Amino acid sequence: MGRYIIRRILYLIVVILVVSMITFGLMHAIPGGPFSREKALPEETIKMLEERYHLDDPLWKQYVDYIYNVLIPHFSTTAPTNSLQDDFLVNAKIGNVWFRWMNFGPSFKSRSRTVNDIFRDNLPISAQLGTMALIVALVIGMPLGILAALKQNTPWDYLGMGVAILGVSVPVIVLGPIFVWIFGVELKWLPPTGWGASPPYLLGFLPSELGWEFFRYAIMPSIALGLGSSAIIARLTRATLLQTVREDYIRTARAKGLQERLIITRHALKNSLIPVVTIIGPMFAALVTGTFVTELIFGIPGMGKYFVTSITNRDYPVIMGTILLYAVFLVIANLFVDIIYAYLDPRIRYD
Amino acid sequence: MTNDNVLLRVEDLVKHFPINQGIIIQRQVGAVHAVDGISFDIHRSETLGLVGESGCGKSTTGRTILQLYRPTSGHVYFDEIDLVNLKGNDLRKMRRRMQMIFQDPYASLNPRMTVGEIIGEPLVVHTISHGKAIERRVAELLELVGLNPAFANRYPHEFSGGQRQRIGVARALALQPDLIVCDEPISALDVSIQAQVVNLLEDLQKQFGLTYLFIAHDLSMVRHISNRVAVMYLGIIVELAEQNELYDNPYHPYTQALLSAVPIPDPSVEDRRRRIILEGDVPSPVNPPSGCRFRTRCKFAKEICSVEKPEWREIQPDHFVACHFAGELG
Amino acid sequence: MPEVLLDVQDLETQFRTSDGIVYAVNGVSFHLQEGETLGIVGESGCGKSVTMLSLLRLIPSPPGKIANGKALFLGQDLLTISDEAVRQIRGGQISMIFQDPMTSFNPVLTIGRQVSEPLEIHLGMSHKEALNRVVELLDLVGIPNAQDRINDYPHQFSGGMRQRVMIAMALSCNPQILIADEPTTALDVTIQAQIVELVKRLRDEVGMSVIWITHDLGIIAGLADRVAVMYGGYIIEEAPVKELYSHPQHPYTIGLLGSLPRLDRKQHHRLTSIDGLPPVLYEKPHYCPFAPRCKFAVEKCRKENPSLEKYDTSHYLACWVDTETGSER
Amino acid sequence: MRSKLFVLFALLVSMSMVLAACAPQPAATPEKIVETVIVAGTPQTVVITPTPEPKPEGPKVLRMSFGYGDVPTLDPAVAEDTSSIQVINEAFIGLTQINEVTNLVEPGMATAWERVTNDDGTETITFHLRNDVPWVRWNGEAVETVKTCDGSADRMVTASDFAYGIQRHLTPATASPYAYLLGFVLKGASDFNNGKTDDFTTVGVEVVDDQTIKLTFVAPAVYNEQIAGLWVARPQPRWVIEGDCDGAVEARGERWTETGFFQGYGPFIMSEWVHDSTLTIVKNPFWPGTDNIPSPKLDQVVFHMLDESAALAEYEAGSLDTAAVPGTDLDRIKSDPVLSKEYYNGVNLCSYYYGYNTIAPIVDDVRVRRALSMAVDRQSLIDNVLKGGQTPAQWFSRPGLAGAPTLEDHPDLGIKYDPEKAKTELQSYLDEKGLTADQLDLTLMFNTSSGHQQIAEAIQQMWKDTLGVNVKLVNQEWAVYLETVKGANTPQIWRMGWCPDYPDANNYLREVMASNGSSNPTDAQGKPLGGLTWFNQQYEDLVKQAAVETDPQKRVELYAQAEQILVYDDAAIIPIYWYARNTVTKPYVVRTFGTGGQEALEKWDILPH
Repeated sequence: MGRYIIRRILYLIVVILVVSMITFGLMHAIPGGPFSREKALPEETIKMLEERYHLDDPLWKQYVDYIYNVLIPHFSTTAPTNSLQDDFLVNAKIGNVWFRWMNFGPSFKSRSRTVNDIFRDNLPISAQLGTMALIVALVIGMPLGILAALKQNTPWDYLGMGVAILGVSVPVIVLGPIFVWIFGVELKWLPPTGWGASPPYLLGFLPSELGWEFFRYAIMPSIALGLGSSAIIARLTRATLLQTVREDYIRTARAKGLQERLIITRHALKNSLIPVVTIIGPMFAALVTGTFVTELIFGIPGMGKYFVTSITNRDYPVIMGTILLYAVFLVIANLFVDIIYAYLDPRIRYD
Repeated sequence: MTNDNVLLRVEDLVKHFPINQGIIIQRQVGAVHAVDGISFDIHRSETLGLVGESGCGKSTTGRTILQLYRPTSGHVYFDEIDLVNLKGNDLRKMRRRMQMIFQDPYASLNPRMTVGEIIGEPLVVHTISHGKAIERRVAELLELVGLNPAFANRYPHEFSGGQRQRIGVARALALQPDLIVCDEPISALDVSIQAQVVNLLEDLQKQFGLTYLFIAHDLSMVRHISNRVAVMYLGIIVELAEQNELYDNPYHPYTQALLSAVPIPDPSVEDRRRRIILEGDVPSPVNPPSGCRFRTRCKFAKEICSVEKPEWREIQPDHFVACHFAGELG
Repeated sequence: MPEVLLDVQDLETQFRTSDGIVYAVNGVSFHLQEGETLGIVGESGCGKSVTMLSLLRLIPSPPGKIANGKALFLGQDLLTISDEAVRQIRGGQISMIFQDPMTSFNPVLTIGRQVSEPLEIHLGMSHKEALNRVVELLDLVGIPNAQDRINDYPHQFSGGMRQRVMIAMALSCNPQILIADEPTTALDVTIQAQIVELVKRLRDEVGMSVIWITHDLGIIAGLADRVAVMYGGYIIEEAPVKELYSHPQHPYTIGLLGSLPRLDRKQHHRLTSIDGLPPVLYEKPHYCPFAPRCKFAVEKCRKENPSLEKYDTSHYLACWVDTETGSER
Repeated sequence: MRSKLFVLFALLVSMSMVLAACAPQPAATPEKIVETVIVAGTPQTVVITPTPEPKPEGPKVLRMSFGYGDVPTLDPAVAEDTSSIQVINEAFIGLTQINEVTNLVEPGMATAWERVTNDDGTETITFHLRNDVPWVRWNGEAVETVKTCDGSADRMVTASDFAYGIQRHLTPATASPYAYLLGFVLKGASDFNNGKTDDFTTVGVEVVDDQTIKLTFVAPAVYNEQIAGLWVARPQPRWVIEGDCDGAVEARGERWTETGFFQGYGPFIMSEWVHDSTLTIVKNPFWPGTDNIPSPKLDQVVFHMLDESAALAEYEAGSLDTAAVPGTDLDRIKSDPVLSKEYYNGVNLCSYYYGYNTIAPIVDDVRVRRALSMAVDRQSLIDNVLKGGQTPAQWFSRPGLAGAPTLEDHPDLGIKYDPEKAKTELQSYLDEKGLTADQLDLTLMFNTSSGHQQIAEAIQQMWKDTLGVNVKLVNQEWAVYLETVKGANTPQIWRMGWCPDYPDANNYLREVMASNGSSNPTDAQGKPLGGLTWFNQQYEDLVKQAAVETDPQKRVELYAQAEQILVYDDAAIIPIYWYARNTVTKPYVVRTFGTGGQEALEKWDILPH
């Protein structure tokens, strides 16, 4: 297993290199640059800006510099400065040497922030929202799917699957404003917008206070965001459970005289979880990063919008940072899935 | 010794599947010794039966002969041409003369192609015929294997297992091959259908002078269809003889055990039979036992069996066996 | 006269499919005596497995449905007693082993967990007691190092070993009836021999009755006391094993035996194949289901369905034709 | 048309006076205050109905929205967007101040200034600064003054701070996107900014003493006073940016605008900036309060960074005190009995227009350009598509800007919807070319957005109905679109909009439309590159002349002539509409409505409610 994890981490580096190269190439290939303005900037100004951000270097050098700044650990004896060009995600003092790693560069758009600032301030919120949404998706989706499967072709099944279809077909962009309107504006039960946690975060990503105040803000967006996923999980759970209960070993369990309850809980559920676990990895990555619309509707200061606005702004470091983040996230999420796999299914062993 | 009558000669054929491991650079840490040095030949218009239990390497042998797997070492002479050294077009030309029928008639037919397309495909690939000529040939082949030529436009799922196997036979016959490797062609079929397919194969052999390598685990059926039979165990052939000779005078203890294990559909016979029950399972082909492969399950095994590889010897005219004590055992 | 353990009468089972109702079992009657081994032979789809699953009410429902019949086990009808009562019998007094020992075990639970379940349910053992018993049982069926292997998962066993485990599990509660549903079909011939020997030995030691379902007439020949041949959801012939093999009367039985090559025979004769395909019955046939493939079929065969009648002492037959003369009976 | 004419300059100029009238009577019964305000010669009646309810006095916190997305910066040296400038305007007062409603120049940090035209044609303005404004910071609990290194005194805002601010802004390494604005007017600024010299003394900035600064401009233009007061020429705390007092004050570099480091001196000071979420400014008690920049009545303003729809929901839920109304909600707001009373429709100094590539086939003929322009029924577009109380645009420079013509003075200036004349013009072209209208191959391009799409489709239909012309619509993503429009492959007709950097017609007619304007780019030799691809010597002369004309009346006439060339004689653009702002404000908020995109929050108040 350890060997497998090491291999996956090395694989991650390959992913980063490939993804960064493709992104870098595409980003510079599309027309329009970070300094395109409605009111065109004078050539001299653009030159100044390009010099500042080293955009006047040859592309290969820009790429190599970028990879050097992001991937290669730096060691220095001087303390980190406040410069935006000198912001590393990892700063550790070992003896009197500073170990510094992952400098994603300054944002072009937010002139006093770096990509790392965005990771530090906004990513935790997206992670919190994504986690809550995933919990919602699982808490709603799995019981619904199990219920529908066990009561196949009964009103329970139709109800569950009806809810699931609704969840898939009503997107956040429709559901969100309805939630805001009903629970935020009309009933005033919950705040229409905002997020109940702000920096600094516990361990860098957890809300420092996990109280009612946090959940008051989190409930609506988590449900709005998680409902679509819960529908997917419900349908998948139903399908796999229905398939599992037709397996030979379920028949064997019945032939042994096992009680129905035991058959479902002990024999069927764990097996039917395996495909569900498979989609949880990419789903979590999508829930954390693909939250642009949810953030917009619920006014959540998360990371999702940077995936969209960085591209319209041609904010190169943010584009690179967000896309690499997504790639890393996806690989790590899938690694976790693999580990859970190995736990759920003894036939799977990695080495 | 050259024999004009030999169509296929296999010499010291070895096929190992490497087992790789490593974090970035994969290095080979072992190999599955699927086929570990076998030699035999097949005469024209003959059926050679190749029997053995699952995992013994009999299917790999068939595929390696057809160069679907490239052998690790050894030679496969087809009409005195060594297939192992052939590449590209030359190999393609030779492949036309060798076809295969697979075990699973469900999995081996592309579900999105019509039966006509499946049977006609080899003709198109090898640019044998075009357009109408293909249609005519497909109809002819369907008729030959006992299917209605009008079925050419149907899809595999519309057929039963036996019919699908007939389609597989028709596809194999399309290029008028000399050799057909039948890889467990009947084991997925119902009892009453098995006989249909076997009879068809026999009829076709008579009609076209086909040569078969018939791979199966069903010893009764192998005995029925084969002229000579080779018994495989863990990557090697342990015994090879003319069918009646092998069944009447098995020399190798494994052959003896195998034959005794086959039930005979006759209670009066069954009552009188003495079974040789082998202990345990077949060892792993990754680490095959030293010396004689069978020694771990052989009740006659002696010191020498673990030390020395038994010689492949002709114990009777045209009866070969690989056992140190063949002929000395009760 | 030995006691009749199981008496099945007029069992009918149907499946609702997208193509219509499939009539899988169409009025099957048989009985099983104490200490007896009954072989049930037939090709895939003939209804032999469905019959066994039906009488233990293991047919998935929907789509399956037991439409008619009785299955009297020690006087109580398995088809009408409560779910709880039939559950108590399953794995206790009547247990089953299945064809594919790979898929019939739960891949994510240990062997110890799975084999101990019947002991806990039917004998009320604690998990620990049950595990001790499991080790004994695995020893009994010839699993080496049983103590170490109870924590292994099914995929860590070879096919033959898995089937031994399956047998250990089936026998754990000393059943009166063991139903073996093609238990050796997926195994190699030498392993098959091991398993057959094992079941024979245990049967004789425990004294249980066995119903052995198979498509292989060879296995049954050396194993069963009595054989029933099924076709199209019916038993079409039933006789003591020697009688059946020496004097088969039904054209299907005759064809089946003729289509088998014999290892102990030299002659290179052509196999007598049965033309056509086994039927899938979308309606309950009002004629002999074998008639379309039968070379003896006469007019009556295509009009009326023969019922299973006494042909000779303890030889029963469902056929209108005398195969020796070729004339209507 | 005329009957429908809106009274454009109907603005609440002297809200502060109104406040003065009602502030002393917090518990008064509802009262109607009628104030007549005269702006640019237009009388307008303003009615305010405060409904005060007694409530224990707490801190007065105003909550409003900035729109979605983080505030890009609070650094005057690099700011370029309205939200950044809004905060900067409250924290750093310029030498001069532009009234948020009238857009007239008022005193800022300079109480008085003198303009002198030099012999070389340049102009020097001597500004006399206040001496009573200390630098302040938020210490986490309260606003405190910033002390000098020895701690003995407050750091006061001085002329040197202004000089430093200008220098930092112009320094090439700062890479300010707006440095060119100073470069355009301030003597020597362009060369310094372009790195031709690194000697700041060559720039027309001279610190005479702590309270006096002299700025020298390239020419005596009217807008010199405006630009001198803009965010491009504001002080920045050098000691925070670069460090001071022998390291006792740590250098924060570009991060000096973050929470905890930020310093300012205006009526409000930033106390907390939660990126992408909220930005809070608090009252600076040390701001002395002047006639036009009073000491704030609000204690705190919280800006939420919310999408317009989300902000409106918060407003309706009572969590925001004012919010913009998105177009999709206008009908609902207007028909709601409560919200309609809180609704306000006013001026926003922006223009929406279509430009022509005047050398592209077909539209290279002025008759076609004029015909298409006259065929646009602007009022119908506003009534049926926009629905936000916008004004049909007859020309480009939005009335309300200094120097811009007004509809009152120039009712017939420019171009209007005239289907008959449009048909005649086009027919003349078609006859000459021997073509029919449906043979004309025309393309209109806009940047991808549903709003632009709707407008383009409506105008496409108008062209079809009136002229029988089929115009293809094409859209592109914003940054790609900018390249396309301003490059060699400029489409025949393209969309653009403009809001002022500083409220003067020069910022429109010269900086956008004249040769090498932002919509009419040229290369270094003056050869047109794209956009309008248009050059008219007479137009160039007019806008240059107007820039230095000091007589306001004459100046307007010059711009009027230039507009006539731009939109009618040469018809290089199709002016479409002048923007409006749509806002809802809670009845307990006393406020003014800025027209140039900025609010003077120091003039606002919250009544007990």
